[in-house]
Amino acid sequence: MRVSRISDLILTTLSRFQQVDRRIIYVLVWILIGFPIVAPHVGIHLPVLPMYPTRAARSFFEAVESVPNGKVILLACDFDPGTLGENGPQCRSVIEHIMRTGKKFIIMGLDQVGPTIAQAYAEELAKKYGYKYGVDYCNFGWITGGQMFLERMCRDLHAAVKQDKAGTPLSEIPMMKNVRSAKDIGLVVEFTGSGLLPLYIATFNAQFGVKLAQGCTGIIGPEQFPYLDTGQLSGLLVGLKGAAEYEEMLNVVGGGKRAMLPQSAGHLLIIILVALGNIGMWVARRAERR
Amino acid sequence: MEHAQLIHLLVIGVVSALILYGILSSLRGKELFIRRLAGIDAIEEAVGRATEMGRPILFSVGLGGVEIETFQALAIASYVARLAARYRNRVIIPVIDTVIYTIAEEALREAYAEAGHPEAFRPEDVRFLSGSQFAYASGVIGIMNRERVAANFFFGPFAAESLILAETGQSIGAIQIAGTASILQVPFFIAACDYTIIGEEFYAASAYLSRDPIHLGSVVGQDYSKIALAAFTLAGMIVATLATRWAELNGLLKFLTGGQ
Amino acid sequence: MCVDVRVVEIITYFVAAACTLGIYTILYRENRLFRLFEHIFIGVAAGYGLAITITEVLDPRWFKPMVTENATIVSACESINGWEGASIDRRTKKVGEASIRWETNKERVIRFTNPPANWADARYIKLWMHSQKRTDGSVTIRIGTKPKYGKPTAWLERSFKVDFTGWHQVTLYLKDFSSEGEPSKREVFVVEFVADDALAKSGAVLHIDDLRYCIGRKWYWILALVGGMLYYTIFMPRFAWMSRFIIGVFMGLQAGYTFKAFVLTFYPQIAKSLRPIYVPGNISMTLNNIIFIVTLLCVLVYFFFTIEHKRPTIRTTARLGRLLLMITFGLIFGNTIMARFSLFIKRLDFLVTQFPWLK
Amino acid sequence: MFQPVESAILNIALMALCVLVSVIFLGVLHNVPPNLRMRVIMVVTFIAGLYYPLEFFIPDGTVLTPLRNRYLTPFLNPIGDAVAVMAAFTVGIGITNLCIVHARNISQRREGWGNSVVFFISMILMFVVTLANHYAPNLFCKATAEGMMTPVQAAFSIMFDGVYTALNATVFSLLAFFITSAAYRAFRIRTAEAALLMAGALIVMLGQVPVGMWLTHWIPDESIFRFLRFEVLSEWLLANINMPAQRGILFGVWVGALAMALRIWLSLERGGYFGRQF
Repeated sequence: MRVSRISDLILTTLSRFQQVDRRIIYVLVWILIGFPIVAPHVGIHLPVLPMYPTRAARSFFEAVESVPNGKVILLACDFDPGTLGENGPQCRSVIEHIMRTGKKFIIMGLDQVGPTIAQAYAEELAKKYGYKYGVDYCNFGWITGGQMFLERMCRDLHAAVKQDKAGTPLSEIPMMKNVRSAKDIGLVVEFTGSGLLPLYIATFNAQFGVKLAQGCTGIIGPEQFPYLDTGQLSGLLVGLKGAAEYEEMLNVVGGGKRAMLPQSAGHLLIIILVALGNIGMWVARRAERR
Repeated sequence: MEHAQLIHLLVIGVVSALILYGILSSLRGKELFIRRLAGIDAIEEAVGRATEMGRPILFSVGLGGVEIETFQALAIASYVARLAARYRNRVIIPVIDTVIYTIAEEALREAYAEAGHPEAFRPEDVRFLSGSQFAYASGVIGIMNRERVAANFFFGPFAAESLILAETGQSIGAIQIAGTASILQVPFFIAACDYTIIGEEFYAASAYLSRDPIHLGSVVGQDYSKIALAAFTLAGMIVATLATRWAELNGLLKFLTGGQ
Repeated sequence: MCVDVRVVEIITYFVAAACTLGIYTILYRENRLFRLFEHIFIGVAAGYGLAITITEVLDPRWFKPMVTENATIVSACESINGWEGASIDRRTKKVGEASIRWETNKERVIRFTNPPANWADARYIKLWMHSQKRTDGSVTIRIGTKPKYGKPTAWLERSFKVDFTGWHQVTLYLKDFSSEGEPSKREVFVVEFVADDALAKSGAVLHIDDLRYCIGRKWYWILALVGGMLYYTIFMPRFAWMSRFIIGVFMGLQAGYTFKAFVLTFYPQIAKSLRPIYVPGNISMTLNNIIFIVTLLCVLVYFFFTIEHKRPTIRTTARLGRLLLMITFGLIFGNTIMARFSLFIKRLDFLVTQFPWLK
Repeated sequence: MFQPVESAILNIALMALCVLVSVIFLGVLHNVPPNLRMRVIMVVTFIAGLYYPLEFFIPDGTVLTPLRNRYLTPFLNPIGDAVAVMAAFTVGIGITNLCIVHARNISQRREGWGNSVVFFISMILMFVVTLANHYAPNLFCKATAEGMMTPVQAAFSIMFDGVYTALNATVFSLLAFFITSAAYRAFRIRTAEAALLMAGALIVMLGQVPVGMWLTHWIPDESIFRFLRFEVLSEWLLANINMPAQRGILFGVWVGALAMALRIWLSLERGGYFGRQF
């Protein structure tokens, strides 16, 4: 008698899980994601989780490594503050990698904010690797004009981009002396949260045969896999995880790897909620059948 | 690729010709069949339910700017508006693009007039909310809550705001139907809406709704085109397979792929 | 009057924090606070949208080309950089802080070696020239363009008389220039000023300032205003057809562009689907490619509208297509979660790490 | 014919002439029978639709090549600009609509009219501040020492970073909550379809976070069971199921878009807005 009452109690409790109030879920999201973020600031130390790089990320890494020394890498930072959380760490670790290999690079962006942020990363890392603005890297800033402009850039970089972000004419930037068109660009790396890749594919890749690699947000990741498959993309970092993988290959701890803990907590929350929801549904159904 | 290759011209020529052939044969009075599309059948039901409850309908064309997908979405909006106008129910169309605002206004006014109730049209029901994606989203969820809409339609190109709209609609208990060619947003609509029209179904929807011979013929032509494209792909795969054995075929393969 | 950046940062932080928390109240339920911030958001977005339409589109791409001469500065003559044979003079000047001084009796030729390369759109050159005395001599401007395929440098040249005193603005139309060789206006690399014998003999000292080439005022851009205004006729039923006129143009362009986009965006997807079904010696790739084509075909069959899903082969294939689509949507869903959490993490991160007294 | 001019006066004269000619043209068109007007619009739509295909599709190396190069390709940029400018003029329509709605709220003292006042204040403030920041950032004082800002820059920073960006990012971040509740509700094993939706999502989720990778990291990377590791499995699924499935959808979507484009181009579209007699 008592046993059945207890089991009834358990069953009704379980069946309630099929309709958890939205607000309870929201509170759980707050707590589980909030805690790992606040904790380091109040002196609680949490572990860094290990990462396992995927093939797409490894080929990205190799694409950067294999750029010939005479050519430059073009970093197209087409992201805005909205996707900074994902594109930022990717961009930072790629810049660190480029600096480690001693290659030259150019920052630009089809968005206003991206190049500014990338420049901040570059300046910060430049101290560590002894990079000098104008000699080892430069920043074209915000590029407007879309595909037509990119096409012009491929043909004649100096005619399309007259000056860098600070207003210095390209002719006065030492590293630009040998960089005149798409021929002198060994790799274009795009960081974005929107579907701008076709612009680069239609210009740099399709018309001028420049390799492309992309760091994209998780949401547009699956849309980019076809390009990876077709070889239009030579490497792909997807979302924060991509950044974490890159950091793992570079052996540094950055924004990507640090975010893995709240991310894991959030993902686990969903998995547990889904499991509970299903259990609740089964239990309720069985109760109905009886 | 600055300009098209011959193969592109051929493929686009064949596809266009097949579509036009479909339209022509339909205009000549050929009987055409379109299979049932579940989500579209539900449109009428949703409009009916909103009317029963005496609450308005919201039709979002998403981030639609001046592009083909938005025109298609507006064609469906017209249909929904005509249904609603018959019962003098309101359809609220919040838009993000000013050019589309003008077209949507016209379309809605037209729909009410066609349904014989031009007086039921309220110009302020077509609302330009903002040109900014998330300001638009916050505006739409505001409208959903304040106007207590009973049915939501999301048709057109969508991006991240899809789930913001659909979850809010879900939480206020509205019946929701979505249709988009933005593949990445389909899963969220599936999760939060009652019916979701996927990919090309969205383009076939107006034919299904209007039964207009041109649209029906167009859908038939689209099917022919897809068969042609699938056959082309299969043939190309066979060529690619044979090319692994006979290298002479690589030239043909290169022609087929447009030199890529 | 100026403000400390630190103070601005603190204010910005608290304003941003208020906005953030205000919006999050919607998670509990719709309420007055959310409504307030919703209206602020729509207002701010409208104001910003209007402002950047003016600053980013209408002003630079419409108004300026229409009313200004669309000049490109060849040399502002503010520094000696790029000039050969001349010196800088900070006392005699017309525009800015300095001009280029040219003693014609000492140097017959001066040149500027750092001009913008692309003069394709240029229609005329403008420059200010100063001469202390009237002379019989003349100056020849020579625009040098890069040699191609081993040919010698090609030139565009034109001379004008120095028969003025004081500052004088010289305007020279490029169509009046005579050419030597085959000059390419896209690859200009030097601009030369050559004094003839009479000028050199007269010993005149010339000053050059603000050398620029211009396209001219593009009056026809006013048509864009006419076109844009046609949209507004939508509010006047009698003239509403005019809006259809302009919308018709837009729709036509867009429809035409779809053909181009089909090739640029979609065709590569077909092209790269042409993979070998059997890859000799690579079982996993063969398998992947077979799965690839099967999935593709199943999904395609699902989207056939004119075939009723009755025949078992069609029904099974279409059903399989639908199931594969569902897996795909699940994959996309799962793949998106991380990005969405990142957004919230970033917001929290902002609230925590940017807190002014914690930084 | 369309040559830029040097003289400012000639410029204004030609602009006036342009307006005059357009007005006459529209006036004439206004007075022809609606039927003919519709024909004219159809023809205009058709001609506008010809531009991109002709520019793009006329193949290289034919008799037509010089035609393409000299007459069509150079117009790519100007046409893009013209479209952008004309669309930019419509911004006023949107703002007018917003203002009418909110002014009506205020004048009729409708519920929540205070919010409409807030709308006007924030719109005007943002508009003025953004313009000022662009055209006259040093309005009240010149940018001076390091660590100082002019009042205009300060106001813009507060309005842009403090309000606009913050609101944008926050509304976007609501998705973190909504995606959790949507997953919880949608991933129920009711049907095979829902089960597959859930399975796909769970595998990818586990493949993304270290926790999931840790669950299967004991499977050796070199063994034939490698594909059972979550990250490998999700990568494989994304590349080999997701990709062709998406491509399959794309086939239909693009054919559908092309069909719609054809119908609009040839003015075959009917119903609602499109089929109206005017």
